[in-house]
Amino acid sequence: MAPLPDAGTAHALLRHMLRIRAFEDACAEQYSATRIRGFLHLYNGEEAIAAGIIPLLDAADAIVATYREHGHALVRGVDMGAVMAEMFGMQEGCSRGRGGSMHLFDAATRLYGGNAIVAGGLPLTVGLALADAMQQRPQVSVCFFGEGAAAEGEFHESLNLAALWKLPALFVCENNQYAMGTALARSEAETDIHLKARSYGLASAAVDGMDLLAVREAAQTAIDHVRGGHGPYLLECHTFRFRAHSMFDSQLYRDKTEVARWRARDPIDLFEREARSLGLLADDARTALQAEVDAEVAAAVAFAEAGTLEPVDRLTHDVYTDTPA
Amino acid sequence: MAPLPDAGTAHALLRHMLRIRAFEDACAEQYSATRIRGFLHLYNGEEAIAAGIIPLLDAADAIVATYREHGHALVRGVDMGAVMAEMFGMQEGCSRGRGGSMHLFDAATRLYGGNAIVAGGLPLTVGLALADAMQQRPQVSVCFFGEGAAAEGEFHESLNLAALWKLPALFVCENNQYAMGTALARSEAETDIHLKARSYGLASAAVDGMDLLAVREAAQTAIDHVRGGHGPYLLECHTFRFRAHSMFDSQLYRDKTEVARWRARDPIDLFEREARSLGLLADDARTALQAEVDAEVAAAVAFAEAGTLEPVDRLTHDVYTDTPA
Amino acid sequence: MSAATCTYREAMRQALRQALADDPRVFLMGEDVGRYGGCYAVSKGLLEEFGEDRVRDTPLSESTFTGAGIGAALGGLRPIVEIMTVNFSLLALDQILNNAATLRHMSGGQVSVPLVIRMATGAGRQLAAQHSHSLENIYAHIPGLKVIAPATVTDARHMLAAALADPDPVIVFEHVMLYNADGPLDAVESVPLGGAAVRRPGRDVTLITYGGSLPKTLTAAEQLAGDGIEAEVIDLRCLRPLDDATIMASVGRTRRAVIVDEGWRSGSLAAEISARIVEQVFYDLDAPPARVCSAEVPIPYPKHLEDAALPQVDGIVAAARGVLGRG
Amino acid sequence: MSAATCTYREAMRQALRQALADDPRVFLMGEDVGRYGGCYAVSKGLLEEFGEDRVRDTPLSESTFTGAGIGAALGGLRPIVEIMTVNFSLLALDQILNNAATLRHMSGGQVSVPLVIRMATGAGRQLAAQHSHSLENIYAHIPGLKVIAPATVTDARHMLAAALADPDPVIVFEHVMLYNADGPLDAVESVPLGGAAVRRPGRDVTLITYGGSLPKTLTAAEQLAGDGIEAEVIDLRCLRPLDDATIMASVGRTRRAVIVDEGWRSGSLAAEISARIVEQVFYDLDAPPARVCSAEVPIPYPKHLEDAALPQVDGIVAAARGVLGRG
Ligand SMILES: Cc1ncc(C[n+]2csc(CCOP(=O)(O)OP(=O)(O)O)c2C)c(N)n1
Ligand SMILES: Cc1ncc(C[n+]2csc(CCOP(=O)(O)OP(=O)(O)O)c2C)c(N)n1
Ligand SMILES: [Mg+2]
Ligand SMILES: [Mg+2]
Repeated sequence: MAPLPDAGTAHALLRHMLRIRAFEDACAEQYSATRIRGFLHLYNGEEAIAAGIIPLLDAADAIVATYREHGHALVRGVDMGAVMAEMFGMQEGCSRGRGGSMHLFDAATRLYGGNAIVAGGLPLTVGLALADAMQQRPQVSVCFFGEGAAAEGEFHESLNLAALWKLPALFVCENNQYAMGTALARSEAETDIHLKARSYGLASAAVDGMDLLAVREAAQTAIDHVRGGHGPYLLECHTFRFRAHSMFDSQLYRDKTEVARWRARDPIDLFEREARSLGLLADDARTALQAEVDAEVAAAVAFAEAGTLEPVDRLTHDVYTDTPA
Repeated sequence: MAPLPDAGTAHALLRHMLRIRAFEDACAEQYSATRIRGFLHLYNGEEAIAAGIIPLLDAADAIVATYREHGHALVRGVDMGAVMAEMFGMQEGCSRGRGGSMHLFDAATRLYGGNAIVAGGLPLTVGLALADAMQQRPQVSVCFFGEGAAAEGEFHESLNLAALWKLPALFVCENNQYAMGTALARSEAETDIHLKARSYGLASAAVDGMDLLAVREAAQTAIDHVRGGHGPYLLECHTFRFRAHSMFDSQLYRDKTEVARWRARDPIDLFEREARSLGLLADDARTALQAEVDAEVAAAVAFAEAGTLEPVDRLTHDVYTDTPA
Repeated sequence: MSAATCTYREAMRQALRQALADDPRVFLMGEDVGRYGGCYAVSKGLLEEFGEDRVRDTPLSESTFTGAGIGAALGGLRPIVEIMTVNFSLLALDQILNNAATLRHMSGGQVSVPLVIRMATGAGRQLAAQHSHSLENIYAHIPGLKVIAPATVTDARHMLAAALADPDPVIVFEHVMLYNADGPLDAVESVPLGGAAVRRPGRDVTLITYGGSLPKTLTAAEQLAGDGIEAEVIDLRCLRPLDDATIMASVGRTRRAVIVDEGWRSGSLAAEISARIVEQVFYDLDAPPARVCSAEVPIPYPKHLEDAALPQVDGIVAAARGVLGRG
Repeated sequence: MSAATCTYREAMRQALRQALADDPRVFLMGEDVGRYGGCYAVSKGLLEEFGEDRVRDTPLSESTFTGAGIGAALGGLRPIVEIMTVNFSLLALDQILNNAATLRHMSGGQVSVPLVIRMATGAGRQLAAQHSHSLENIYAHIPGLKVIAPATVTDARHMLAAALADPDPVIVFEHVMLYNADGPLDAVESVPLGGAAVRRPGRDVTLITYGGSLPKTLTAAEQLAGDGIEAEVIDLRCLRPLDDATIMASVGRTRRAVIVDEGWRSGSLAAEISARIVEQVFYDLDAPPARVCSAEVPIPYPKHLEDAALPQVDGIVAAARGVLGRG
């Protein structure tokens, strides 16, 4: 079990969440300004998951995420400017501008994407964990995916294979209640995703994904389990996206009162309140952090704006590794 | 719950199993005589499943099976001669000779194959059940598949979709302990297949697949459940194939004592003994039936031998429905 | 003949609405086709109009809901399965190839699979490498399937009915860049499933294309006309079977062909058309058929690279001039 | 150079054994590759020799164990994934196309996927419509993949090492009718991954083929020689990228080409080769390139229909005579 964070850690955790929130809001703005294009899936409301889990990982652990992965990249330590530049399609971006919002990569921190095929990242994670296991490295490979992915065959296959081979993989289901416009109960006959772990003899738990400390505690348990050689783990985090699925949708598929109910449990506010009541955070800490974060975001936007386009004659480079550079 | 069969039914059930056994043995012979080619997956040892379940179905119910489906076709009432002719590749075969052993079809009895992609039949079954449900027909669609199929993504997806939509589908897992050379425990982290139904809130049961009366009873419960509008059902039958996976394999992957243990529970012998002890079967019934069945098999082989090849100029017919006949 | 104009999306929605209204066996099933109204808003309003039984939101399970469509077709219904985009259709390709395309022949003609599978295809919206494929040739390669690519508003309005009337599985490709396109809705009752259309007559060179590349090809033909080059533009409409007669009649006359295909060049449908032209009218050709295809790269996100990866008007014009020896 | 003969299966097994012995990062994974020894007995004995860690039996989960191969490659290993046959590989095609082929480009060159995927392909064993596909062109269409088809014992023995040495994903097609074929094992240390081979020189016509059709094509060339027609036979060896130089040098000389490809005709690799020939050496051609492909049907079970569906020696001979105007 994770001990309560100390004041420094609490500060850092709040900072992670504020960075994500401010970054996502900036992305929305930049999308409206048509500097970001394509699909744009924002993480507002779900910050406590990435912030609760990723700081507990080792630098050599691996992460696979979805198209809704800005927050994961930021918490993992990918430079915010490089992430924004990626969304601007600039070669200073973390995927050289080629991937955009859905395909953030960073080999240095072992972030293996940004996978935009729903459930497509689970098998990759199994393989990354297999590589660690076979090479006797004490790493954990973490896969983030939405609850919509739990219906895909690869969810079933991957959990089985990981459990069968007792691989060091942590599967994190970010259950934000909707897959695009489809409510969980309209896509799953059994809506408790973590219970599906029983089909594979897999350890699992569910946690309030709006409560950063709860996520952190559950994640520590899960990571200890996996790193301790006890096989994979499925952690379901109940959460909610505060914005539309991708940049725009009319959100007719969900009720305003449902949105309001979840918004009332904003993970940033919840954590700030709790950390303050625990004496871990000064009353004005958030304000100060917010200013810091806003400045970082502004700098990231400026960095992206100053970015350059990859020359067109490099279009075919890196289709293969040996393409002339 | 199914009442004990009467004497006539017991007789018919034994006959079903004897027909399958004799037919399969004849197939093996004809394979050695090179009149049957390709893959040949025999059902010896598993007879109690098809014989226990299929006679309980209505004529308008639908069946989807695998490449190990001779027994299902025979019990369903497909003419034995047409099945043998199919294996000989003759146009008098039940799929006009085009399908061979793995692809027995019979539109008249709603046998929709003979599907040789492992787990490929499950989605089809979901669709057949959906068609019945949407057209308010009181039918049950039954899918037979091996325990190896339970690892495939389509197993997961199909059970979920069927449960979500409460479709009248019966999923019968013929758990014969091996998928080719892979023992169940080497492919599934959780080896109780029927327990996986919990992930979909699906009704399920496991039954001794060597005990025809037990299968029949469990199947009646399952069919009543499905036909009664209570949604799909997963029935796992524990069984064993007495022969190699396909015609030849060295069977080094399994122990002779394991084979012997299962062979000692031959479903035909078990049933004969039980039925006799219950007074449902005369002591000489089997001998008489065997003679009858042997004659039927001999006639089927003769029918197949007398078959004709589809003219080569018909090769491209029926790629599309409107191909000129 | 032009009665009115509407968008391609609206035409497709009208087609769906009519299909659902006309035949109780027809239903629509796929991810987010109901509450959400379709990922490209094509089916908006249909759930409200036809109810949950006829407009079915599915879980994320491409292989199974496609296979269920096949089973439902076997069971007497006329399913329309929507796979959001061709990129995700690979998850269902086993069902499409090994079941939908195969069951009839393999069963000796006992069963038919009257199934329609719609999917969006193509690039142009900066959706990057996992959302921008044009995999039409993978489907056009498969015996047992018919494959169509309505490129005009009128075809979008009417080809679905033709597909549903067909007793065999039909794949419908809808290019993502067409949905917002406005065009005339011709006052016709129906259009045939097969057969290419000459969208512009011309005598100097034949430009052969389909789907999302049709508007670009027509624009290229305009530009060529400004140079005194009269290009004939053929819209394939149906990618399997191909309408050889229309293609050969045109190329036999113009003696020159350019094929425009958003698929990756190697192994493309354009290659098949080139091969057929050469097989059938080799001795009428004044130049080898040219292909304008996508660059052989996963389509990148940024606009300048996406544009560079796809067939564009300039490239079509240049290829046409090239086969005319005026490069 | 011929030191000895062995079967194709044995050569492939030796290649696997050497790969496992030489590099601790290499492992083999797939359905029944271990205890069972492989569905075509290629890996028999390797489990006993290298243990369960290096020779991994997987559950029936094509998409996931292929995806796990990609992940393991990202993680520093050199996986060899065996998919029993190309027929089942469709279940894994999403992983292969959207991940293996794409990750490098999409990540801006940050990662490589050094993965080898082996699969059996082709017909001839009366396995009917769900077990007899030749889908090579589906794979050869995909940028980011390399695709090879060893057709000789020597290539079977050595191309795997070349594939493993390559930093990018390589698909290996092994035709089911080759496994039992005996042939000379040349005393070479290695063979290159790319590049076509001229298997028989000739001046009158170029026969271009690969994989399981090579033996048939060589037999056809023999028969043609009996008629005084000297056919050059090119074995493509690598289907992506294609070795245009070798093809064009030959066809430029012979001025006539026949392409033999077990894939279905429409949308085949043969079409791509035909298109390239016409694009590159049109003015050297005396006749249009001809294609000998499979009939466009799900391959049926009975021998006479299976034979009729596949390219055969007679058909190749006839096509060659056809392009020579001696039909
Ligand atoms: C295989 C596949 N099918 C469909 C899509 C289209 N799609 C993108 S996101 C999405 C919803 C996924 O929902 P969920 O897994 O819950 O993640 P969330 O977006 O809620 O974070 C869908 C249907 C896709 N990208 N991949
Ligand atoms: C998708 C797919 N993968 C692999 C195969 C090859 N194969 C045929 S049968 C079989 C074993 C299946 O075992 P199980 O489902 O238990 O059925 P059983 O043969 O034991 O009846 C395998 C691997 C296949 N036909 N389809
Ligand atoms: Mg979700
Ligand atoms: Mg089994």
